[in-house]
Amino acid sequence: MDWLNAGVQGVLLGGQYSLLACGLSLIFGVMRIVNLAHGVLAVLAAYLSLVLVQQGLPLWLAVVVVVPVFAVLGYAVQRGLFNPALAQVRGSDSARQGSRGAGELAPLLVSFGVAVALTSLLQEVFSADTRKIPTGDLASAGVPLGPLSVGLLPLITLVVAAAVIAAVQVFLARTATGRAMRAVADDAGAAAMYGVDPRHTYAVATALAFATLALAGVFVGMSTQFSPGYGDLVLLFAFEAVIIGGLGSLWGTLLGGIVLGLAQTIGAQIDPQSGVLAGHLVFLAVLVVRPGGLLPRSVPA
Amino acid sequence: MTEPLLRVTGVAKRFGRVVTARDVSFELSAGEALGLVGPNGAGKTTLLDVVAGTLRADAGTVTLDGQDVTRLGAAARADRGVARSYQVPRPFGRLTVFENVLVGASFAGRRPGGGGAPGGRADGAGPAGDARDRAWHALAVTDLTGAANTPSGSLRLLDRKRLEVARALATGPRLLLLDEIAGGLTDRELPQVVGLVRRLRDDGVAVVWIEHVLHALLDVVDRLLCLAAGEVIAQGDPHEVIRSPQVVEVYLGSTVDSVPDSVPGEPA
Amino acid sequence: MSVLEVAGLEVRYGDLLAVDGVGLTLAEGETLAVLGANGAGKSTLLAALAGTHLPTAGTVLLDGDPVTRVPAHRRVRRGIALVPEGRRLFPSLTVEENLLMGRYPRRFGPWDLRAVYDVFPHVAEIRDRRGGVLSGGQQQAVAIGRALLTNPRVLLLDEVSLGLAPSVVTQIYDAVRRITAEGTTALVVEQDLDQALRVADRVQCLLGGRTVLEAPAAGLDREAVADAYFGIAAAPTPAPAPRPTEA
Amino acid sequence: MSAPNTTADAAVPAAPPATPTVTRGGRGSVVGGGVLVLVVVLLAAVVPYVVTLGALSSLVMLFALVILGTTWNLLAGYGGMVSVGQQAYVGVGGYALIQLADAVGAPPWAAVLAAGLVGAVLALPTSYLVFRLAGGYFAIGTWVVAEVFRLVTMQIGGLGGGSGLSLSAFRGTDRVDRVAFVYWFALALMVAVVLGTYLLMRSRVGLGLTAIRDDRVAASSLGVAVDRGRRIVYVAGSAGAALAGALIALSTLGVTPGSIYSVNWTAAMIFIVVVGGIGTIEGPLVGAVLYWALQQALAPLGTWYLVVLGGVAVAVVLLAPRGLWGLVAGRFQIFPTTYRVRI
Repeated sequence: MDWLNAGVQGVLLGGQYSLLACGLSLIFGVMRIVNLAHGVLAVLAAYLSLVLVQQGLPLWLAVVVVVPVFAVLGYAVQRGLFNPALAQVRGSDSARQGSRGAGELAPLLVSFGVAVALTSLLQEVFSADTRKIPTGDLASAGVPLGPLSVGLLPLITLVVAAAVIAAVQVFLARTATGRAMRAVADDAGAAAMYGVDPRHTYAVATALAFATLALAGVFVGMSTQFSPGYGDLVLLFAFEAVIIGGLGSLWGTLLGGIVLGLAQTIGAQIDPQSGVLAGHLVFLAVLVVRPGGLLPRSVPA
Repeated sequence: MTEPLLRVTGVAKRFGRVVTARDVSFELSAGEALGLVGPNGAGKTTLLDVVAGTLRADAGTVTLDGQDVTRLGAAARADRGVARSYQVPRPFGRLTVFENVLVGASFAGRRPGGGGAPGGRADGAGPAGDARDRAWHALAVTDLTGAANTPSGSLRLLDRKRLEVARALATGPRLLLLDEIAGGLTDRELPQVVGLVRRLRDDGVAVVWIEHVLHALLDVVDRLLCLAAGEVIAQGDPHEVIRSPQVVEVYLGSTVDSVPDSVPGEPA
Repeated sequence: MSVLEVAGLEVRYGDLLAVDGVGLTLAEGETLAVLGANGAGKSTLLAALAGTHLPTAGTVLLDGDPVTRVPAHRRVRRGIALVPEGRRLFPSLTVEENLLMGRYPRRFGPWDLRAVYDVFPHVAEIRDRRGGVLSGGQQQAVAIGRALLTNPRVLLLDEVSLGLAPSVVTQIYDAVRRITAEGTTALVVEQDLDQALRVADRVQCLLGGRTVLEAPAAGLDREAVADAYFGIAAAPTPAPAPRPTEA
Repeated sequence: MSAPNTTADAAVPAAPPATPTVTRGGRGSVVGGGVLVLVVVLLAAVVPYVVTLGALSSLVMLFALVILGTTWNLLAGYGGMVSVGQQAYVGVGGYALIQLADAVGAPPWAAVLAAGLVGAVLALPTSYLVFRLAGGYFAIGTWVVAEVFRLVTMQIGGLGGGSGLSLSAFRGTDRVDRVAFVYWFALALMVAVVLGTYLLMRSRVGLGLTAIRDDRVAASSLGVAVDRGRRIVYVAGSAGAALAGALIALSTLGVTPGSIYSVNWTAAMIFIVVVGGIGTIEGPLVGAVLYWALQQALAPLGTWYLVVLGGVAVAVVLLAPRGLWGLVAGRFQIFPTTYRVRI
């Protein structure tokens, strides 16, 4: 019974991780940037919604405000920071001129600088105390499922995660902009020949990623005690979900999140102190046994 | 009968559905120069990569001095005397010209059977003197001594191409693989490169040279091998190969009635 | 008025002068073949025309308007479409999605999906396959179709025959002939002299980045082309201009 | 066939008979090196007698930061590997020191050196795991490994769980003697690490590493064993981080898993290297001094120095990617690793 419960909780927890991982996967898939600020940005979104809720806004309205704000932020971050960093990568590729620069490391270093600065800033503004977004009854509400009681909030999170991933997938597959995004990911130069402005397309992708990230951040804030430093864990969990699932596959990311959630809850069932560690170990095991992830993309990029 | 220096047997390589080498075989002895021609996409550079060890063939074998090196990587083959230049020069942009060549002189040829002398010691003293001598000699042969202290990232094209060759030479190669070292050079620069390759061959180095500048190639090579779509379509005497109907067809199209019959620049 | 007018074009890669003062004109409905061996500067010329690599000197006029420095993604919206060397399909997109990328610049006209499938019937059969798993000939057909869907004023074709079996080349050029016969203005860069001559009205031959031969396609002296092409004659027939000193 | 050497070869015209003198460094590096020696002498012989014990302890932190920056630069600047998980080895070093000094009873100096060795020993198998990841994924992958190190440390009995360990080897030692010992030892260790890095980069191995950094493929076709080179760098860099971790534990007299395994150590390394100048030996020195000074100056304001440093690092990457050293000194080298030929 406990094991069954752990399994169900793991799957539900996986919903949160997949939602968190979706944006990380998207940004990497389109422009090969690993955004190390991903976690702290989710925490920022949680703080923003917390502030709005404390100002008296209903939670749903806070989400309606925070998500578009993050989309705009994502567009700006891409144009202002990541695109210039990417230009350095290209520069180091083509010219091979000898400026001792960061070269291909530039986007990584830039995002890391943002991550550390933002984490410390949050700490100064909100202190290191843990917070939680008040949700009234929602946090404790449960749905009976056979012999078990399943938390309503985790269930909603899982459903939202699946819906967001499906929506992003449809957007990528069916719309002209989504097609352009995949084209840019394949070959930015060739995409430009067909009227796609890579810099703008990258920014749209980041805007989308930031929007999903903000949504994920709000769900984290509702279900977990978070603090500025919690962004580090968020980043690691999101990253592990992406790698376990397989690079470049959003459905893989959903699966990866669930596997990670299962590993953590089942690990915690074995030893209450070892949940997170068990997740890390499963991740490392996947790395050793199946470096391509569980659902690797069929066509290599 | 002695074993040829290089023996390539039945090499095949494909990328996804694209076949870039299909059952390619040839041999090469010391002091022999082989020209490699064919239209774009014929698989010439792939073949060079397979011989150099930067790519692993799907099938077939590569032997050096009768020793099977098919499964060895590029560094190990460099140790055994294989050196190559890249079509698009790949200098170590943040090192000077001399340092670039010193890399070649310091690392390759350290195993038994390798061509060069031991390169130096891994101590604070840096590469030993004989590595420096070899590096300097390679610069001298390629006429680059004047640019020794120039950062290689700021070299002009001819010098970058020379540097490719110098770096390869500094390894003390027995087999030199050259990928389009003449393309893009001016009419005045071309003879210098041609002269260099000929000297090397005369010194006993085996050379495989991919080149589109045909008259440069025909000045030097002893044999010509023409690839098309990954297959050897002609091999042998350079002037016969270049006039053979198959070669003319892949270059100019199927039904050309006139063939260039004046090919100047007979090798000495 | 010419659709495309190029004067004094000079393109460099670093310090390599790849195109050295080339000029050309292309009248409405005309097809020009640019010939030359590898390294002659053909692909670089096309890159400069398509805006993927900007020239250091010279002008490119499209319908009389200068587009010399317009970046590629805006140039295709003005009506210059390139079928690049190596096709450069998007490997993770399906064939139909690759074609639909041609509609991204939002230039609508006679060329739509149906028209492309009419010219390349076999492409319709593989519309759901990914770009990364096609044969060379299939890729080439999709690449041409993708460019046609931009309904270009000028279609630039780079080395269509590259790496294809002779029979496939013939099929592709049959299609190109149909396309140009319908009035599409085209510039064809080609190594395969025969195929180029099947579609071209005029021929321009490059060697070392310079024009060494210009002639109508009809009644062309093949020996002259071959000489110019290989540059085998020690000194190319037209005396080369003194080379600008390179710093 | 041997390589054509200095033998007079008729086919090779104009080949000079002998290699001209190759020099490494010039007057600039002699002067710069002299200044550095003077600084070290001052730090060793004068500073301890004129500043407070508190200042000496904070200088120990500076020396640890120099070690951290120098060794991370080895990874990223020469090996092209951005690890965000070097805190794994900082933590291992800290815990190893306390275990070796207290449980085994080794003298503190030996325990520090042995802690570095422990870091190297753990780094070797870890490299086989993390080398499966490339670029950005290598970065987070190393971070996960660091988390595993931290969590496992907390699980091992006898390591104090979440509250860590404190060092008791100095119990009974006079505070002045202890601080003075730690100070001089840290100074010596820093000098040794910087000099060792310099000698490594000056050697044939260093030349190969620089070649790998610029072009991996070309390096391997010239006989440079790329994988082995990267592994050497990873192990050496991790040993350095462990040494620094041991010093930190020695100076603060204890470790907690939360602080000694904190990602902020790696943040410090990254800022030091990026702001100072990546891929140079001088850059991390400049960066460490700047980091330390900012930390000292802004310490009363909490973690604002990290906000400032994060912003500065982003600006440096985008606007002056060669860092402060590159900006100020150009091609000048105090530690000459380059070769100049006297023609």
